[in-house]
Amino acid sequence: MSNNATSFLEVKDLVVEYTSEGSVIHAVNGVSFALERGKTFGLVGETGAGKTSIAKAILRILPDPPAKIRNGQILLDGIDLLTLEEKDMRKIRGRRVSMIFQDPMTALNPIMKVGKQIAEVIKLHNKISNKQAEAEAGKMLELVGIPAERFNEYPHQFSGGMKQRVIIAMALACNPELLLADEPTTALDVTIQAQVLEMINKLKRDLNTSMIMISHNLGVVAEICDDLAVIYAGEVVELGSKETIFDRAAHPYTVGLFSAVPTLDEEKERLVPIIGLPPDPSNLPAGCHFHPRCPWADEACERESIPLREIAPGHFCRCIKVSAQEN
Amino acid sequence: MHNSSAITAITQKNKKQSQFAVVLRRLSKNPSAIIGLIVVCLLVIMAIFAPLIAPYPYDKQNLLNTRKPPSAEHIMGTDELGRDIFSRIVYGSRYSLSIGFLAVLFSNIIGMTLGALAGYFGGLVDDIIMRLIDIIQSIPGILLAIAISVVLGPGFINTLIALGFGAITMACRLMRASVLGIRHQEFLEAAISNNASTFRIITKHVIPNSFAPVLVGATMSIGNVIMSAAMLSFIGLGIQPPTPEWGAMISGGRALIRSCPWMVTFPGIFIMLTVLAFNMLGDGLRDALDPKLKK
Amino acid sequence: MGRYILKRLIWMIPVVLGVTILVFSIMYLIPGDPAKMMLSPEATPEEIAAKREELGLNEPYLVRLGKFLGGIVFRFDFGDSWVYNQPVTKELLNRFPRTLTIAVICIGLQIIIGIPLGIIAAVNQNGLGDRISMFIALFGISLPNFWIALMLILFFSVKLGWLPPFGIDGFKYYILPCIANAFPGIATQARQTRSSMLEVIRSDYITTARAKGMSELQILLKHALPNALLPVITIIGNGMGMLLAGTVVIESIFSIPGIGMYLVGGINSRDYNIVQSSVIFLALAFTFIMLLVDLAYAFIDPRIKAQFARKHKRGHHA
Amino acid sequence: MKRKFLVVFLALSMLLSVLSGCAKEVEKPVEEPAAPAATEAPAVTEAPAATEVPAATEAPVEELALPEIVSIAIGADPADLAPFVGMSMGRIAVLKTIYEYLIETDSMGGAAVPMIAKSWEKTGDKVYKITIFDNVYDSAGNHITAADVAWSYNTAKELGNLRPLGDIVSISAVDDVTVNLEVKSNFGPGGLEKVLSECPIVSQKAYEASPDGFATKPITSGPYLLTEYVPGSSLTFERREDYWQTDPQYRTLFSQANVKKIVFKVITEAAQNAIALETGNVDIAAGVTQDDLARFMNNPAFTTFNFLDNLTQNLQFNGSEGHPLTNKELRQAIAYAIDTSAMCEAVAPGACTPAHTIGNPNFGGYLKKWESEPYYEYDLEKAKELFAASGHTPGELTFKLLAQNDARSGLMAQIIQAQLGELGIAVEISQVESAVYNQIQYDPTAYDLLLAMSAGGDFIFSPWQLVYDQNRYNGTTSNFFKDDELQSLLATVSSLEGFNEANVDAFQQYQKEQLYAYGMLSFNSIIVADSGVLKVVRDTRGQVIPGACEYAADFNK
Repeated sequence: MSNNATSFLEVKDLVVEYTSEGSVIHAVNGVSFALERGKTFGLVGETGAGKTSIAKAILRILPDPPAKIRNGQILLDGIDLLTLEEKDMRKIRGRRVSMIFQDPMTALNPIMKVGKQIAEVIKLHNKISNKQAEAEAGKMLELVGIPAERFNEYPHQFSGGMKQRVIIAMALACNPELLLADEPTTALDVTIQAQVLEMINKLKRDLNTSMIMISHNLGVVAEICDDLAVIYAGEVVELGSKETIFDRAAHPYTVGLFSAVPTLDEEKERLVPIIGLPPDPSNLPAGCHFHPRCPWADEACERESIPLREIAPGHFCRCIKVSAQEN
Repeated sequence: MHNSSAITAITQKNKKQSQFAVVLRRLSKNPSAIIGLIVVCLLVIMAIFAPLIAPYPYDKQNLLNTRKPPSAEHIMGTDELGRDIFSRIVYGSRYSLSIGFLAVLFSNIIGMTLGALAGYFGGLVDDIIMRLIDIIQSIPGILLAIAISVVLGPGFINTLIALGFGAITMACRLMRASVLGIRHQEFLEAAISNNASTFRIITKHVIPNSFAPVLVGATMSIGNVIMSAAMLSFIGLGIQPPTPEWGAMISGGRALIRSCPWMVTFPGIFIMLTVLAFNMLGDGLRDALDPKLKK
Repeated sequence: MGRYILKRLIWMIPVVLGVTILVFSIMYLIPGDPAKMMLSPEATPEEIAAKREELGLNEPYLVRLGKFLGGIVFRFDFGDSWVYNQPVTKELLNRFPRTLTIAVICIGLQIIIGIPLGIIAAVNQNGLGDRISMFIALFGISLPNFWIALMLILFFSVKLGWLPPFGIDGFKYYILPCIANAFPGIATQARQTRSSMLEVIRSDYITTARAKGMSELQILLKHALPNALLPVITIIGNGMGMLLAGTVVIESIFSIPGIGMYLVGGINSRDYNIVQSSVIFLALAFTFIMLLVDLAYAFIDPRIKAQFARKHKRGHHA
Repeated sequence: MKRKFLVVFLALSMLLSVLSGCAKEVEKPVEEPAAPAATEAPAVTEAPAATEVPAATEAPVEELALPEIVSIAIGADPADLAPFVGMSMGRIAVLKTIYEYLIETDSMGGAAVPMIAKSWEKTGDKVYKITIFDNVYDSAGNHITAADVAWSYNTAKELGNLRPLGDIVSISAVDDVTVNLEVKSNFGPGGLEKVLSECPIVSQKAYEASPDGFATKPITSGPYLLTEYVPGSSLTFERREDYWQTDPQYRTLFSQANVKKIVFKVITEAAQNAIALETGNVDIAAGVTQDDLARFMNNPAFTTFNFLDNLTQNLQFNGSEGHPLTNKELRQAIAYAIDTSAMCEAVAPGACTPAHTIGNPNFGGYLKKWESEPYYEYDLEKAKELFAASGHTPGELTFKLLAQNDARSGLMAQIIQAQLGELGIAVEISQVESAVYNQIQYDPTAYDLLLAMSAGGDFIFSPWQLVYDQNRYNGTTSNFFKDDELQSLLATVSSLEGFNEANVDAFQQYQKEQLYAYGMLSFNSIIVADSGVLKVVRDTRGQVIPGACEYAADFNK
């Protein structure tokens, strides 16, 4: 997959580190994946696995310091975003690549009218007057199902779901080619989650936008994504099409994730949680980072780092045990 | 969809017990806080062991050797009465530090109690207490201190009360704010539903849980109090001679600032060092205690 | 909003009343006899007694308090100064502009020096700029202002001869007092701006703005600063109150006849009306400034405005 | 040259008038006060010559030579400029420049010269007649008559702020220029002068027309007109060209008006005095701190004038019944233990003189010989002997020392504390604000030792009266001793008949032996001025009269 030259977005060997109080936190450790135009790619994993860091690394909006992109390439249409001048990068942010943030409650400037916040990004990337930008912003509001009259209201006057719509409107305002959706529904009520998700999906289809959907929620991923990667401790542990992963989950962590999720269609005796805690990212276990929690682990797993290997066409997995089973 | 809540539930377990350790660790990683802490410790040691450190008694006069610049015998020179300035500074740390500590302690005990009551009970109690605080706060602090110290007369305890009085408002407001912040949290409601007495709830639950901001505020205000004490001495109020309080030493020597600068400079440096140290420590504590400021 | 202002203005009444009673009681308790202070040291006990009678000092506490309050409420009369033999109100109005001038210039210095210093520090967090500006700020807080004042005089007036060392004959005369007095304020302002800025810079909406493709400068000016200014405004308000009174020392060093000197003189000569009235005046000014601060807050922050509206509604139900 | 001559002329003419006007009423003490004596002695013989100088030719020369402006620092705001209110630090500094009085006393113990009053005489028992000039006009053109004088005195007496006026029974105008004064008892030395020189004379009409009773804009007959008063900051005076006293023979020292414009500047921070001088903001300053003085003394751009203060810093013992300090040996032991010369050097090096009584050579009647007599010079051995004789043992006594909270009092208190420590007496210092000090210094439970400053009027018995006069303080001295012999000696020495060298010395010897109060030292007040100021003239309260000072021709040019 990584050598597909036609890829719209290609992330190669991305390494992100944070320095905190003297210790180095390995947030992203050599992640690679690719995304075709118009497709949706899912990044799945527990909180703190490094998914958001990947997305922010693509936009280059990681807080620096403490975060640093140590290595890797992020190719958008063949151009490496990581080597771009900041000035050129600014032209990409919000215009070609935009992002929907996890928490709509805090992602909006509390003392700025919502309409203005949308108009701001439009004005920034288009040579139009303020008035035109505001008219555009009104249209965007309508598009996400908010009456344009609420243009002059402030974020605190909106509910969580409405705020997320505003953020979506903002993200889509310049008709970006790539949308990074970072757990867009996590902070929302369950009833609203479906609506918002559906809306994102629809808009994305209508505007033919590529998307990276970040979620720890397998249900969400199942609904939207074409391909997905399972992230554990900053590494891709399994990667493949949605169907492959959902039907033939290979990595013990992926398997664990599935068994921790209650499903309506399958009667399971009980949920099996993954035992133990995610590893301390500043002090990752040697060998397979998952081995302390892995039911299959043996000495071999601790010995050396495990490469990501293609266990079936288009299905990659980072587990020495698995490679033996499959194929 | 309950997704991975099982995982996150486990991760929260250790959070509480290690909080203190976390604060200490963060503090130890902050160089300016450590410098502040070291200076404060040195000052405290100096105060405790003053008789061992000071080469002369602080009130030992030598009228034949007055206003001498620093020399080998008197490393910081002598004052108008021929007393050794270094010895006076060393002994002075006892008064300046204890005035700082005790005035802040006094104001914080009263302020925290009032703040806790106001925040916990709300309603009328809150209104009354906060109006009182408003009243005190609308009289500028130094004026209040001047007026009170005139009413009470000079002396250590009186000066302490005069200086502490104005600082009550800050402790009270901080306490009230943090009590309001935790009032509706589960552990409190659990305690209430367990029929614990109000006093017990306030002392066992409310105060310990709102301690952090008050502690930071208190550390910072020690410096301010020492400064205000100097200001009081400037006006001629405060501690009685021959007590070598630093502020009094400065204001006593300020007319000599040009001919005998050492008489003002050395106590000035020590006041500055002390205030600086407490502020640095306070800044560090604030950063360490504030979860939001986590890097 | 208008209702809120009205309500706040009404709230000022009990606070100022409380201040009045508090300061009146302090002066009642204060040792030292004004009658004795006014007469020569050789005055006989009879003369002193007559003077006390004339000043109304022999009346009971409540009667005196009542008369004082009555004078203020019904005639806006704070009484006469015994030392100046003048209505206190007149002298206060003469002096207030000087104290206010110093306070306002200090606030100005705080804003134009303290805030940028704080921003520089926050933007370069833990960098050299941060460390230098915060060290300056800490020093500013740690130096006694009378010491700074004397040093400034020695340097700028005596050594360089650029500025007058004391007096009130023009703008030039206010420069040194203002610098000396503004030092701690600038330092506080810089520190507050820094920490408030740091908090804001970490906010999600700043990341949002960044993701929009805005430049750092645009983000700073359009998003970070307005938000960071909210707590800074409170400091300005508080600082104003402090400055109004903190000029006591500065006024004394620079021989500026402002309210601070008037007040301390009043305390020393036991001129009760001066002390009471000056404190009430300062308290009024302070509460009024705090009201302005709250209104400015509401003006900038729609959430606070909404709260006012809600409070107002709740008031209706109650 | 001519100016100098003029001054001599004026001094002489004043003396002449003194001799003619009032010398007959006051019997001079045998011992002439030190300072005035020197100038007065030659005057008598040369007086006739001086009067021959024609005044008219002097006037235009004087006009040309006048310097434009002099600025002088004062330590406190005068606050209220009204004529009849009480004294304060700030007021005494400017009153003599603002107002005119019936007479003027140029120096302590010196005689008075006519100002508004042309002459005064005793016309009967306790009755005096005062004749004023008939051409006294204030700056608003009001004619000041005898009625205004009587009104001024009566108003001031009623207000009760000017202490000497308490001795007046009645004062009334007989005609336009004559006033009759009746007093409670015949005056002792300096008594009448005190009454006549204490009350400012203003026009009743002008006073009543003033909205604030002259508090901010007094209208007076003085040679200067107050043109601007910024409370707390400055007072500006301009020389009046229409000053009423046109006869140079009668123009007093204080009404010389040697400069066109006077600006008093309030300087509240002592250290600023030196800076104000150095930066040229003021030309004359009295409050220069001890430590700044050294620089001025060696600086040719400035002249320093050294005057002895009227105040005697003294230590008073609590003599209430049963108090340990009623023991004479103990008091003397304490006095011997205190090293006043060392105290002088420490507290105000070079500007301090140890005392030999309560009072100093400034006061009329002071005897130079006291300075060569022993007065408890520091002697620790003797102190210890006396202490043992008093029946006390070291460590047994703890005394509370009450003092005011100024810096010098603090230093003196600490020295006393340390030195009595040598004797085995523990001292607790209690420094209080002056308001509190004034309140509690007459409370026998407030102190054991009192650090006091005593001044008083013109003659040496005046500071004594302030401490010892048992008629003033409910039958005891101000520090609670009861001593009839002391009182009778004091009564003798302060009477017109009894004020002579023998009686003065008798009192001194008695008080020295009893030592109810121990005179420790007097400070010098050092006035620093621009070197263009040739002579500084002060009133009896030690305040500089800028209009009377002499200036070089190129002063401030």
